[in-house]
Amino acid sequence: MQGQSDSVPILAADRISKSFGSVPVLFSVSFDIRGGEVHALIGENGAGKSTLMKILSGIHEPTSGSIRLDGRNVDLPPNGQAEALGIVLIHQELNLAEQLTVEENFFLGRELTRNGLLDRAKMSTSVREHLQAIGLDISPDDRISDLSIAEKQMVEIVKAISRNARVLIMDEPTAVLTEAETALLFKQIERLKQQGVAIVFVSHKLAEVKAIADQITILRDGQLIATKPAQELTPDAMAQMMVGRELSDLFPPLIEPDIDAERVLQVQGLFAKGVHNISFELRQGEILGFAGLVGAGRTAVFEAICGISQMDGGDVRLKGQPVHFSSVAAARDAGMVYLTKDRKEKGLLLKQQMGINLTLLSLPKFVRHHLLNARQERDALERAIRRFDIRVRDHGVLAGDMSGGNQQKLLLAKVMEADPAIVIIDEPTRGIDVGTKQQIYHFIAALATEGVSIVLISSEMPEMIGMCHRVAVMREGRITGILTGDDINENEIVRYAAGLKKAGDDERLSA
Amino acid sequence: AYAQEKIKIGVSYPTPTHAWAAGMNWHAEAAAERLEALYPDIDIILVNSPDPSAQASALEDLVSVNQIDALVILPFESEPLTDPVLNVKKSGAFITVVDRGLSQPGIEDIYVAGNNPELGRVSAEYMKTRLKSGDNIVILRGIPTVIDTERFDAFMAEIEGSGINVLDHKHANWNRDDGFEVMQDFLSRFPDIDAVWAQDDDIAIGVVAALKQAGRDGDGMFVVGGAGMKETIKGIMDGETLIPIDVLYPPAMLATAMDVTVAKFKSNGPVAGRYILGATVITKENAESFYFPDSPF
Amino acid sequence: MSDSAPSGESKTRMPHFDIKIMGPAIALVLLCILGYVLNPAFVSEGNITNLLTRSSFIGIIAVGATFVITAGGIDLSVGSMAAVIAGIMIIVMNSAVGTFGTGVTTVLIGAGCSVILGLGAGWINGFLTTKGKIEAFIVTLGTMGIYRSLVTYFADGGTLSLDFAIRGTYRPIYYDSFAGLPVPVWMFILVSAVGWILLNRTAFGRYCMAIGSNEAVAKYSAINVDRIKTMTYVIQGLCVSLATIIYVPRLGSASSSTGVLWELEAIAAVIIGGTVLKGGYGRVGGTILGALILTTIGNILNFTDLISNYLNGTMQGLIIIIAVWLQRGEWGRSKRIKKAE
Amino acid sequence: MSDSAPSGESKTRMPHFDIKIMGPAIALVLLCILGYVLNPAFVSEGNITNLLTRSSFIGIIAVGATFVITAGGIDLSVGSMAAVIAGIMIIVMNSAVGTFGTGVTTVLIGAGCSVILGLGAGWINGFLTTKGKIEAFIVTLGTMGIYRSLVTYFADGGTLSLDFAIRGTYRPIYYDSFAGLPVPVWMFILVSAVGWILLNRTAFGRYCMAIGSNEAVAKYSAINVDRIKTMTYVIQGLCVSLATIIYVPRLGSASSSTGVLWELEAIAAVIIGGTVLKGGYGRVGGTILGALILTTIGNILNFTDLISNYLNGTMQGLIIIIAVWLQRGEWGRSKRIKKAE
Ligand SMILES: Nc1ncnc2c1ncn2[C@@H]1O[C@H](COP(=O)(O)OP(=O)(O)OP(=O)(O)O)[C@@H](O)[C@H]1O
Ligand SMILES: Nc1ncnc2c1ncn2[C@@H]1O[C@H](COP(=O)(O)OP(=O)(O)OP(=O)(O)O)[C@@H](O)[C@H]1O
Ligand SMILES: [Mg+2]
Ligand SMILES: [Mg+2]
Repeated sequence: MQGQSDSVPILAADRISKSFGSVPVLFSVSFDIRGGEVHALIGENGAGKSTLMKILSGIHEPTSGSIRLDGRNVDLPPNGQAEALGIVLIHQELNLAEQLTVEENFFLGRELTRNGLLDRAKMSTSVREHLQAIGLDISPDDRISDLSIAEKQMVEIVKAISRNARVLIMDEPTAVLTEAETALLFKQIERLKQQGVAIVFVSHKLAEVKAIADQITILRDGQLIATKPAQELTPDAMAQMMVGRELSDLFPPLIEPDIDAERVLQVQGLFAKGVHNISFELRQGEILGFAGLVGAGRTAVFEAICGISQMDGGDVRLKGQPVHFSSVAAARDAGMVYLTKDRKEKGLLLKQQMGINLTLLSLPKFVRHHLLNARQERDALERAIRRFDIRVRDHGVLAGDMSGGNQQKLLLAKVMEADPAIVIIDEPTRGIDVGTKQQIYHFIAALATEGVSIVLISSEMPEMIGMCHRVAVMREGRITGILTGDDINENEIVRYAAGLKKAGDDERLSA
Repeated sequence: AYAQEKIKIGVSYPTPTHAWAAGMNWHAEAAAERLEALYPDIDIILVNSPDPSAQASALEDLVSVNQIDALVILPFESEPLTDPVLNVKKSGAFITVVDRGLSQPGIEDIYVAGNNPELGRVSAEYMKTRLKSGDNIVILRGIPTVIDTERFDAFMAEIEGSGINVLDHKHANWNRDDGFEVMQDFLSRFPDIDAVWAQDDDIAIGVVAALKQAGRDGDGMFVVGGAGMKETIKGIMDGETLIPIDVLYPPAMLATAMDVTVAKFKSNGPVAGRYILGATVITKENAESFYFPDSPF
Repeated sequence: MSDSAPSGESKTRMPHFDIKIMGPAIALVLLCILGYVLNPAFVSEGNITNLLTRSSFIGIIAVGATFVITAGGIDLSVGSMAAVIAGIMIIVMNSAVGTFGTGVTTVLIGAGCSVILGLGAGWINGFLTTKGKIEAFIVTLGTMGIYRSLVTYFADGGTLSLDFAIRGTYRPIYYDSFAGLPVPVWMFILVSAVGWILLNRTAFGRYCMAIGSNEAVAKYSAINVDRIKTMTYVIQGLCVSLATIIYVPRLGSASSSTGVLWELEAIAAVIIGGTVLKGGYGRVGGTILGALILTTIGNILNFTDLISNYLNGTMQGLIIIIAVWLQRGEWGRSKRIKKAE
Repeated sequence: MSDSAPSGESKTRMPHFDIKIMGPAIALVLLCILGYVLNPAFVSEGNITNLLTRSSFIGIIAVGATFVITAGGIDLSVGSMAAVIAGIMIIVMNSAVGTFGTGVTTVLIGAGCSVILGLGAGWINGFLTTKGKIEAFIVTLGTMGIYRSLVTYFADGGTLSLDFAIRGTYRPIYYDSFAGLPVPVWMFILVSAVGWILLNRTAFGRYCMAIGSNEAVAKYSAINVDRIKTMTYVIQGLCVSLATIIYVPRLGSASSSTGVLWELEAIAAVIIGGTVLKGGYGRVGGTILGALILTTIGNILNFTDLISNYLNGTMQGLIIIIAVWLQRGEWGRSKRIKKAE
């Protein structure tokens, strides 16, 4: 397959530039995609990766430059019609109609019909086959709104794969996936590669990139930095080329919280939808990890505690005082906030500007004499942009038009604006570039040192291991174990998460 | 571009939303044309309004923009327009009120009206001549407004003590479709109906259609409408038995009022007072003289 | 415009979904029982036939509205459109009598004219909404006013009446029955069936839902959003013209009061039937039940003199609210829902 | 319900945004020029005053509607609500005359009663929508019917009239001027100013926009969605009651035809003003202009007898559509937008 790389590229971008209004985003970028090759595109948040991919699939028109398909200059048709030419894009923003079913989304725009009517049996069978082929337990009749983000992403992937593309462009397909699902995806990518499909792979997970890519192109601030064979680059080298400087350790040194530190949050026997008998404690200044497979119920636990969903039973104490938050506002006022993992549906108002999103959760803070203090809000925005290194060229940009990683930073900033004493962060580094990840990790560690207690829910194993003082592992709605110290390693976590080991197995664990 | 020397007469009335009002509008437009042709220095401005508050607005506009010398008004409703008409009066205009009297006496210089209670009473009187004690009738009323209530109350007062049973009364909103549907339901509900008071010729058309559909238009069943629609009058002339009579509520009353108002400016004698037009019963004998084939009503 | 329904649905899907399917049917059955209790004549064959026939107008129009609303639009002009189409049909047929006589030809000319007008009027609404990029609410509010005033103008403020000579030929379309059901009911059944297939069994129906659910997704799926949206208005126009074709022979007339408030009734039927006002989820079957529910409420109120006539509107309003509340199946479930959230 | 506007806006934001702000103002200026050309008396002081005063009713109601629509709701009941509040106010004041005389006390009792009723009626709409989880469209269609029939009932099918004894005391509220402007205009200015501040400068307004944009995000952002939504209906009710307080002295009466179609006018004013019908983006300033535009159209049509009265509706419809089209600023820009997308 390596041999094919010197053939004519299927799709090539030639000195593409792009501006939104007067804001330039890409500067004369060239990019080739060959059959049977995985070409990875990496770069910092806002570097222009998604924009370039959208141009290559006809969604955006380039401001200047040309696109060649099989060596000939083409004007790609807009609105996903490039699929007819064999170019299929998996959007970074999930591109599924929520109220429709999996099957309906799967075949949207290219329904199978017989005598003018939908051939539902055939479509349903086809969807089921495709889902099973990749090993997914999703029914074609499930409504998208009922699926988890990871499931939605898998549906997108399977949908794209099923389209018999010549060029398959995947914009951060793995951001919301677990390692197991990523493995499934990679198996498919290998298969497609054998079939001669050209694949573009955008990701911030550099180890993945190293594992799957044949060629790697690096973008920085809309400029093409380099295109190199994957063998020539280590993840460290990639990171360095992306951010343009040497990266020190990804994770900050862990400072153990005071052993006598106050137990700020005590949960005893919590029951809620999807979770059973949850008990744990959180000390001041501690970073407590919550690990587990997708759907293990980690999110559900904290949604119940923070007043987002109903609690069916159990005792929650904040600094020793029993509390029962009936609303998110009550939890926030008590100093506890929750950062959602679903930034599109639950996190940000995509059609509003950054500033409005930033202060929404902590708005009472900005009220003076019953009125909003615009200056204070503006200052907060300036501060957040600096503090979280939000890279936008125009502060008036709508949240939906920001790059994925910058949206995530904005969401983090929004939650921190509430000055929480306890913060639950659910998948905080989804779609974040390494450079920024490092900043976020240092930021979280600094918060903990300042005495903020943190619950970190994450599906990224290194994050758990590198950041947490203790890690609770959940499986099927129950806490199966709480790990400390050297027990926090991949092996242990996976064993608890997969149900191979339970807390009862080892007394020492029930902290 | 406005000629100050002209005598401006504003004519304000509700937007015709049913056939009777359209007939009134037709007569008024015909009168305006006739009067303007007859007297070159008379300028008649016809304005119609969809609701009382729009009519109040129209009055303001007639004064502030057109600077009228006289107003002929058929108020949407009496109460809401009393004050606005009073304001027009204060601007010095001559006031002619048509059909619905204002709720404060003495504002208008001339009052021209039909007679709603009389319409109800005359209809009931006719019912009594055709029916005997123990017979059943149903009533289809108009839109719930003062007019409807006056007609209905007078009808009920007259029918009282005659032994005729009023089975039920529902609003059919002076509308053919509603007349049809309400009558369909009355027919399903009451196996024995001897006559229908539909109060209005539009409703009557719907009622007749329902009767024919149910095959209950024989056996001396009859329907009394009202207002004087040309088709109904034509039917009476032709000897139709299902709608044997009609009770006139003259659609030309606005035109009459315009004539009288112009006369105030053009004749020498003093013009003032009240002109109450009767609720004439139209029968086969006199139908001819109420038949205007060109009118939309 | 609460979207509590879909979000509720998304959480506890299976049971809720079932209730949504069954809800309108249950509400209708309860209404019928109420009607029977108030007056047994309610279930007489004649009354049931009347009821079905009456539902046909609103029902046929509401089937069209289901498409418009599912695709995220709204059409306020349907009542006025029906009036002006009826008016023009009558004018055309009256003048065709001279040339083509009083036979079927003239009626066909009238019907053809109605269909062309309906398609045209629908297309205008669609074009202004999609290409003119004006909110559907404003476009159709505007055309509503325009059509209403045009029919008034054509009728000279009064009533346009069909030539008596042609009525005999045309009457059967409303008054005759076929296999025990009046022709309008057959038309309603036909339109519903076609509508159901179109919405649930064709790509077009899916496109409507996709557009109503998320226009950007639809666009990126290579769906011609503007064309599909325009099509929904054209279908709505066609439905209005079909409803008009069976309306005209009933009383043989059209006036400015024809079809007043039909738009609200049609939209209400659609929403009562479970379609989501903000688009993305439509149910033709529910719409049919919604139309029947609305007609039945009016019918029941004519069957009793327990309450003052003046309070008919109050009863109607209360029953609509209660019917929808019942069919949402939220009673006794508020707790569960809260938990699910 | 096209959301072309916001999506268009998001693409070529800066210039488009400006046009959206300026659009309604430009449309209004063009209308005024048209009025002046048709009849120079249009710009007479008397007429301008009339125009402003008339806009006050719909304007005040539309300010309330801006909140409801911004938060993703809709209220169809405002016209009927105004009628029933006016009716009850009159009944209350008439019976208060006996005890409290014909002075200011009685008027204040009437006004207080109006405010309480407005708040209550709004709360009912809000409660049924949020806690009852019934679509706002259905809830307010229901209450619309209920209120309309209640006023008919109270008036016994006729008209409720304010005691003439009290009219003298109350009249000035509508007919008197203060610093050159009639009292209703001052009320309109006050309501608009408060509304503008509330929507643009308080947390509440921000919450309305957030809820209209995405209820789930709002909920996760510690916003009490149900409470804020209910509040928008309560504000709408309050606005209706204020409009009623200045409406009653104008005509001194209430009947079943009071306030008919005000709901459509109010919603139209809001949408013409640039608020998005599906929620998430609201503009009180635009709403005020929208109300002025609607009133001016009616006013202009009273100024000319160039066209048949029957065609007023046609003109009105055309002007509304054209005005919105002009203010969308889409003319000649269709190409640019396409590219930007
Ligand atoms: N429609 C748009 N309008 C205005 N600006 C836009 C639009 N789309 C993207 N941008 C801007 O273009 C820049 C590049 O965005 P892009 O999404 O391509 O970044 P990215 O490399 O994919 O980043 P990430 O890794 O965070 O996804 C960002 O600054 C973004 O705000
Ligand atoms: N198997 C399930 N069936 C139904 N609902 C579920 C199931 N699993 C989770 N949920 C619901 O989905 C929501 C989110 O679940 P949850 O995602 O808690 O797990 P998680 O461990 O946080 O998963 P992820 O790794 O995706 O973040 C909760 O409201 C929960 O009630
Ligand atoms: Mg991206
Ligand atoms: Mg989770």
